[in-house]
Amino acid sequence: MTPVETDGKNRIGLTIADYKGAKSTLCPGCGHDAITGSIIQAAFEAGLEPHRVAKLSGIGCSSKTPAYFLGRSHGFNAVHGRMPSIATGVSVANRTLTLLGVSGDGDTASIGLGQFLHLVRRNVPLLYIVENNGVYGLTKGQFSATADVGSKAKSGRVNELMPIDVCALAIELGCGFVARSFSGDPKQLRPILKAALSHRGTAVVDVISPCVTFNNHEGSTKSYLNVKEHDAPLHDIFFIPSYENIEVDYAPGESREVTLHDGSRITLKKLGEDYDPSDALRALETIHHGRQEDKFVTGLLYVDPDKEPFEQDLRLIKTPLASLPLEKVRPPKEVLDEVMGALMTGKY
Amino acid sequence: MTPVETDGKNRIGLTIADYKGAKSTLCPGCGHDAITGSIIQAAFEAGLEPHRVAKLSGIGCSSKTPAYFLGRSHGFNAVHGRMPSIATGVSVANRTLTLLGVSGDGDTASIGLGQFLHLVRRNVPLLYIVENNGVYGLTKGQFSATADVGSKAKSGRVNELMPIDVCALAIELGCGFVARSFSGDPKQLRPILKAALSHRGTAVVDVISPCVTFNNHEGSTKSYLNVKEHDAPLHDIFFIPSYENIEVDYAPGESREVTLHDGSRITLKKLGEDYDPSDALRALETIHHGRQEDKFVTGLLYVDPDKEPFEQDLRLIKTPLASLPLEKVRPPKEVLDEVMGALMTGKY
Amino acid sequence: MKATTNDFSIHVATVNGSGSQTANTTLLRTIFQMGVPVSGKNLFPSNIAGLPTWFTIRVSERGYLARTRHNDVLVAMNPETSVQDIGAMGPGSILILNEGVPAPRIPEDRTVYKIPFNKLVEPLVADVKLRKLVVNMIYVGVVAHLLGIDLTEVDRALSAQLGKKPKALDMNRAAVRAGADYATRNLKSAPFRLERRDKTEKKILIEGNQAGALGAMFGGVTFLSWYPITPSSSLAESLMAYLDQYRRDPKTGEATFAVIQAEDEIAAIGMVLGASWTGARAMTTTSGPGLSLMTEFTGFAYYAEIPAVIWDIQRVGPSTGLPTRTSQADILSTVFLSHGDTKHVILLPATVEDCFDFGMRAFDLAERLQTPVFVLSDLDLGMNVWMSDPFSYPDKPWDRGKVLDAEALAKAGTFERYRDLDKDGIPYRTLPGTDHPLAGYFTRGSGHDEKAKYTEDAETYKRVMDRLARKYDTARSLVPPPVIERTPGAEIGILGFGSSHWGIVEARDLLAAEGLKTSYLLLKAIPFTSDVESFIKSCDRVYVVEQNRDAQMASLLRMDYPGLAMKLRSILHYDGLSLDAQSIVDQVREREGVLAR
Amino acid sequence: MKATTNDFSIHVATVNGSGSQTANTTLLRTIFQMGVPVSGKNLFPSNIAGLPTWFTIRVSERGYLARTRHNDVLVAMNPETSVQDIGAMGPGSILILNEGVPAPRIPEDRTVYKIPFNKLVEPLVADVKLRKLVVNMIYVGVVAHLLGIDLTEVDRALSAQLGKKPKALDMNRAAVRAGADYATRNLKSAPFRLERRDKTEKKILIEGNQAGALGAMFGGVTFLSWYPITPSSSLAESLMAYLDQYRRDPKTGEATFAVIQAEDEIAAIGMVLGASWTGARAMTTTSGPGLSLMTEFTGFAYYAEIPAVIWDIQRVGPSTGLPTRTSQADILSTVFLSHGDTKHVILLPATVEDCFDFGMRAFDLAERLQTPVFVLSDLDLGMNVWMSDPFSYPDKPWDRGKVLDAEALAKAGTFERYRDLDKDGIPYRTLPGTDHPLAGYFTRGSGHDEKAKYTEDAETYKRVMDRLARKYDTARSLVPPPVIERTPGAEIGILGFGSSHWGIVEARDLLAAEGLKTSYLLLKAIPFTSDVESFIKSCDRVYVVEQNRDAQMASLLRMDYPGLAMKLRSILHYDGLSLDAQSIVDQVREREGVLAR
Ligand SMILES: Cc1ncc(C[n+]2csc(CCOP(=O)(O)OP(=O)(O)O)c2C)c(N)n1
Ligand SMILES: Cc1ncc(C[n+]2csc(CCOP(=O)(O)OP(=O)(O)O)c2C)c(N)n1
Ligand code: SF4
Ligand code: SF4
Ligand SMILES: [Mg+2]
Ligand SMILES: [Mg+2]
Repeated sequence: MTPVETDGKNRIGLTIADYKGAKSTLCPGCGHDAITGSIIQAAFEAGLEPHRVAKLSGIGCSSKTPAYFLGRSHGFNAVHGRMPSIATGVSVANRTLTLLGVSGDGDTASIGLGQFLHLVRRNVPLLYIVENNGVYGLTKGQFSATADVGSKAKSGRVNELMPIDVCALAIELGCGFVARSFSGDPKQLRPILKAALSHRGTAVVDVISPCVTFNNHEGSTKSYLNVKEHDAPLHDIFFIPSYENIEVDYAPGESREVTLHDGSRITLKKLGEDYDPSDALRALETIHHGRQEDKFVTGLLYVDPDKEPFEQDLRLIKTPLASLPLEKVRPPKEVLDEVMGALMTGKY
Repeated sequence: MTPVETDGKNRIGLTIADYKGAKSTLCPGCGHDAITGSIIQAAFEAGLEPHRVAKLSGIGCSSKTPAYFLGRSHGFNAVHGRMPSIATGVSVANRTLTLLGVSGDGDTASIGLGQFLHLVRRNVPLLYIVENNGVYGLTKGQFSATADVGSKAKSGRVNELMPIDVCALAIELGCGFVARSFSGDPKQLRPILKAALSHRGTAVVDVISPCVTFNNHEGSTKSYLNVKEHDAPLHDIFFIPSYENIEVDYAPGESREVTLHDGSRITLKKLGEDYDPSDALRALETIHHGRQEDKFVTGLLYVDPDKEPFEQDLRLIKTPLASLPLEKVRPPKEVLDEVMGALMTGKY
Repeated sequence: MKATTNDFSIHVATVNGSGSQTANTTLLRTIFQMGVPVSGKNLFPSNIAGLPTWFTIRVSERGYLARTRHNDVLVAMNPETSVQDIGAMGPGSILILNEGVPAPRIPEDRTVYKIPFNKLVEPLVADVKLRKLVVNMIYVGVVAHLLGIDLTEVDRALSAQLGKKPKALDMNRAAVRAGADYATRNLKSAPFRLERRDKTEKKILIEGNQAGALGAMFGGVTFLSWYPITPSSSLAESLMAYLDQYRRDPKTGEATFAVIQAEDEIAAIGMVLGASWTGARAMTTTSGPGLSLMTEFTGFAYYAEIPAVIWDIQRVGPSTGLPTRTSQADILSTVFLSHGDTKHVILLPATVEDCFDFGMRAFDLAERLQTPVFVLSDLDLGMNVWMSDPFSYPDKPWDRGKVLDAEALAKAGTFERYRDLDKDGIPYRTLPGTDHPLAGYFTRGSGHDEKAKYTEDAETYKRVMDRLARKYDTARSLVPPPVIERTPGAEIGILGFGSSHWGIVEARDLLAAEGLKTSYLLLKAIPFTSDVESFIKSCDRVYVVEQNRDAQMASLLRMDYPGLAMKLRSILHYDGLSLDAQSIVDQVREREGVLAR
Repeated sequence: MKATTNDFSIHVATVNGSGSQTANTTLLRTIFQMGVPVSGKNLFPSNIAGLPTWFTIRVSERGYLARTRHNDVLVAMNPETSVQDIGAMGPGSILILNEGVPAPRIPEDRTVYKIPFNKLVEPLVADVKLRKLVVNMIYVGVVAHLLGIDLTEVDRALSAQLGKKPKALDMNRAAVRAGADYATRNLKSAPFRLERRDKTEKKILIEGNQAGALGAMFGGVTFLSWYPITPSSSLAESLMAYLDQYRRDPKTGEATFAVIQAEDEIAAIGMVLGASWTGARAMTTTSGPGLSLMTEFTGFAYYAEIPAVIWDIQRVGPSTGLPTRTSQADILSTVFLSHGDTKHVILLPATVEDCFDFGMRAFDLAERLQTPVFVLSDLDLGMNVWMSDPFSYPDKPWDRGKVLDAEALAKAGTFERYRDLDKDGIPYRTLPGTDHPLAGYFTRGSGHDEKAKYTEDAETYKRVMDRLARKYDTARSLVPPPVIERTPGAEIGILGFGSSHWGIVEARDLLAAEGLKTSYLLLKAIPFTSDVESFIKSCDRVYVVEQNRDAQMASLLRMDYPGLAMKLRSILHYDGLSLDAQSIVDQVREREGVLAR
């Protein structure tokens, strides 16, 4: 069910090359590069118009990656941990843009935790990807706040603090789209990214992304080996964009379907026990139990397609604020006269 | 079961007056003043030694209150939203102190959210009280991040964003003692405060505390009237300090008992259905349902008496760092010689 | 002894939250209606209710609006401060004393009027709580009578204010009457009179923050993100009110603006940068502590070259300081806000007209220069009531600066974000969403070249930094120039800015009256324009008047003009009270070796 | 042509993460072992692997440690930069070129040695990945041979380094041999020689951050809270390593210190303030962006008077800037860090000995002055390898400042937190937990009186601010004084600080050789001590050398000494590369009108 035509062009006539960016300067084998690959593929398949996309990030190896995809789009590499506030401004200033945010676990769960949670609370429309490796890569391997209990650093130090689970927090803050995946599983990651891009509010996707240089050793819980071993997918995920009406039929009870606001659909094919992603408490429970059992539960954890996005609270005019002409935003002379008149009566 | 002797002195021979502070400058009727009263009473009954207590706060009407109790103790009125980091430093520098932190909903859930959650994650030993009125009192009544959906401000604006629930977040971050109460219910609040003071890790107590000046009107969900109406206590709470061995006996199944690390006990007398405060998921569920039903669920939401406090992760020496003498902290000349010797071989 | 007419100040001492606000406003408006220039200053505590607060009304036929050191009429309602308040009275002043309120021995040359306020209010209102409020209206009546104000004038002011609430109106009317009647029956006439004039015709009364909000609206603001903090909140809140009224579709309720109350100031400035990078006219309002939190992001905006308008309504620091007192002590920390070689552009409004004007102009400058522009107002200017000529509608369209749209890109055929094509240090930018393959670029706070590509190359880094310095020089020719008043034969120059202006204006007259001629430069912006240098050159010595301890503006001038450094002398005022003329006069006298008389 | 002995620099161009570090260190140590003064500078990118990186070894019999503009020996391993690297070679230099790496036309007066590194490594190592690492050791062998270094010296250095890993040792030994053998067989001798001396005996090699960490440990640090950021992380991390080794009970593992990796810099400084308020010796380490985030809290600490030690290892700004390049551009923003009249104390280490010394002293000063003390080091000093005399054990105990314990309180019978009893502006404090009824007080960033009680009183506020200014003056007499070298008959003065010291030392010799005599002041702290003024006075003109664009230190000097403002001339260097002597010489020459030869 990929929308790519035989000539290697997508529905708006662009090739995969049109979605690539500069050459990566990350370490060979870095999980982040794999995610970049999935983002490029997802954006290509979704047929995003590059000029309508704004790429946003904070600081870190992960936050460098927006330079490596969608080279034609505007990009904003903010300061450490503050991408959410930038994103909020961008989204509100031009509601027609598609926002694609990339952050790291340090960027999001340490310095950026407050902004991240307030972004989620406002339900600012964007795809927020956390490239989660449990360490500070760019500063050479200190623990981040998502490091698992008992995980050993290269230095030999062992982390004793509980990991912050960005998915659980996002759900607690009422996020309408929360998923977790693994950089090494593009088959699962791509449909999740495409679905997230179709969601009309904040979509949080936590992608476990091993740091081959500082956190891929024996004893690290976020090494490729360990993640592969403990990856516990909830379901197989397929995404059907609105402009396609493919019918997928599974034996009854074998799968679930979620229809997003733009008409596109997510199909979840059962793996083991049935999982209902519309139940927030169930999702939290699943995450908690997963942690107790040292499992990385991946898949679509929670979805609520109908949550009202931020611009609706603001009752924004349809035209992007950024493109309003002067006459729309400077009231006429009469208004000033009216105000001055009132002030002349001493009514300040 | 109050440990006050007939002569109005507590077990360390102090009177209630010894636990009072400066005259309050808050608005007459402010919920915060009622909480101050309960703190004074609890500290008096618990027989805290004033000089062993450090009072901490951020900025706000609520954060002013430490000046109004325990006048003999050291106090630290930090900058807005940053009391948690101050508390962490104080606690680690002198592990023998009892830390009593007071914050507001703006101070904790808006500007301070990141620091608050990281404090909880580290399990820094202190009683952290959130005096929660859903508004910024000191800046004259803007919505805070704990304002309930649909609550109306004096200005007439209606809050559309979901409230941040500090208790739910604290539980998600693994806090070992989480309770909610109401400034107007000292009978419930005092035992909670005393129990929290006996807990050896971070204890979060969210106290709904109406702002009579800016958030006590018709349409506000945090007005005295509305909170009284929707207050839904989970149980009756009694606290028995370690130094007393009173036996309270209820008909079996009528109550639960929790023993804290210092040997003191919390007795929870059933009200309606039985509630098990040792089940984190159950606690989250209760909070979620409460919100859906517009109820303020109060009582001891979650407790885990055995959680390891921060100083244990740090493997701190018993003596407070603050009182270590020079010879304990300046290694002898031999050490410097050893280090220099190595560096002379060019091994830097 | 002859009565002083239309030249005195009234000082009312009460507690906050006691409803004295309405009474004071009524007095102020009454005087304004009578055509006599007037200003009002509110000295309030940093809490919500029950602490001492003072309201001062300056009546000045000559139009002086600054604070006066001594007050002529004191209304002492607050027992907590009455002794101190009365002690501060000047010779020849009069005291309206709430009976039962403690008072020290009062010298002969002061006139005392004891008023049984509580007795007078009892028959008027049954409800005890209500009495607390209404009692204030009684002193309005007393003052009105003593100053010879016709009660119909007070009535007009009252109804203009409470028109919509007939019950309240009647009650307050009655209170005013009660006060006036008591005064008529028991008090001898006072040495101060108010007489009708026509000097306030076509004038307005307004607070600086309100003026700034109006400016922002007419400047076409589309995005405001803020976090509440005194004394800046009223700017954001009056802007919200104006926008709701004039920038929403009356039918659909759709807004041509967005206002976001951020979770803190870091988020507020972050949202502003995101929005203005995208093409919105974005601003934030804050005060000291908030500004300190914006440090990292403003350095980013300087280097990545993103417009932003940041209002700092200065209050007394350091740290939390005195949140409800006025100051001008954020100059140096703001010019150098953030690490590295960061330098910012600052506007310095002195009047409510400046607030309105800069409210618009700050956007033009920020977008033209592609850098944050700070408007440093202060509590005195922002939260007090000022008389002014009405503001005039902008005669120019806005300036959105160097923005290339798809068409322009097609025409140019090439685009480099940070190329200095015009040799003024200002590059061109594009907005996200621009439908042209050349439009996209990558904004970052790390090292970048003219194409906005990442680089660590030493030469390139230096080149970009040198261009930014060039841009800062360009700013000198774009920021509002100072207002200069040269006095023939004056050796002394006075250099001031912001709310100090009003004290200086009055001080210069006083000095002139003593034969000390002064020229005057009212500074409106940083970086300094060329005429600042020439002004200092043209004077023998220049007194730099500022409301801070560390002579911050004088320090900046010394940095920029080492050759003139020795000409600068500092006149400092930093106790949190707005600057009065006498303080300036005294210090100039002293330095000039003139004996105080 | 005769060979130059013990006076040249070796420049190795590779990519980071390729293991060249070991090779370069081996070379460095070999030379050091041979008794010849040496320094090593690492120029690395802001990423983890695969980008260009350069290591430069300066060999100088006369002990010059600064960077040289041109290098004498270039080892060109990196095809990405080889053309540029080779282009930058100076006349008479030699090039060791990795066969197959692109090269431009090379002038006659350079000597080229083409080496088939990849061919040479093949027989040595089977594993392809391993080859990438080992190949670097081959150039060590080549260089050794060309410089006439006995391979046994290299062996010694190698085993000192890899002693514990016999397999690695053998492999690397073999690689060195292979390089040397190839050179012996194929290369003509080079114009540079290394000869044994005894000038490094009893000397140490160390990085500034490591020295600072040692200082902190011997200064008795008990609390470190930090957030990782280049180039400051290595200070925190080597401190952690030293503390684990020397400040933990070997049996119980109990620590006499706490290290907390905070969630960000706001939390880091907050924890430091909480800890030192409680009585710990607390510090944090950061760089530009982190410092900007500490703005609000440091203003609080200034006003509430809480000790804190803050290390800022300066990197290139503004904003994220060039995280792996060196700079001195945080001066002004740090002195005025935070709104209101805030002024900070700054220490300026110039040598690794200063780093060690200030590592201790900063605590004494912070606790004595009860204020934050900033140690402004930089990447060049902090992260590069310096030769130095060994550090000497402190001969004094620590100074914990004016702290009253229960006994002292009992004796005094009274305690007021902010009373200036000693007229030096420094009050007394008590620590929480002090068992005396007088001990408790309330710390706040809002207005307070001598008793630490809340107040908004104008006079009291002013009194406290004036005392803080007095305290800042007291600091002048407590901070480390400058090191002054007066040259008889010199009209010119040079004023520098921090890592610029090394370039200046060399530049002065070069200038002297041309007959330009200079006196020198090495500034160690802000605020300035009285001898700074007298030094400037004593010179006809003073060149202020600094590594920033905006002449930040010169600006501060002009603010403090308006009368001397015209004597100051700026020599600026701000491309992120550490300062070399020639850049200073050229600029002085130019200003002095001396023709460059
Ligand atoms: C204010 C600030 N503090 C610290 C840093 C240094 N820093 C750069 S990246 C980083 C952490 C990155 O970790 P993460 O977000 O997990 O990204 P990763 O490199 O692991 O992908 C830090 C601390 C900074 N750039 N800015
Ligand atoms: C950095 C900073 N921003 C803003 C303020 C202004 N301010 C003071 S108190 C406050 C909010 C207090 O709200 P809350 O914490 O709920 O306390 P409450 O007054 O409601 O008890 C704000 C925004 C400040 N002091 N510092
Ligand atoms: S350091 Fe880790 S996170 Fe960074 S690029 Fe290398 S592998 Fe990726
Ligand atoms: S404003 Fe509200 S919160 Fe503040 S003191 Fe008054 S009632 Fe309490
Ligand atoms: Mg990471
Ligand atoms: Mg509140």
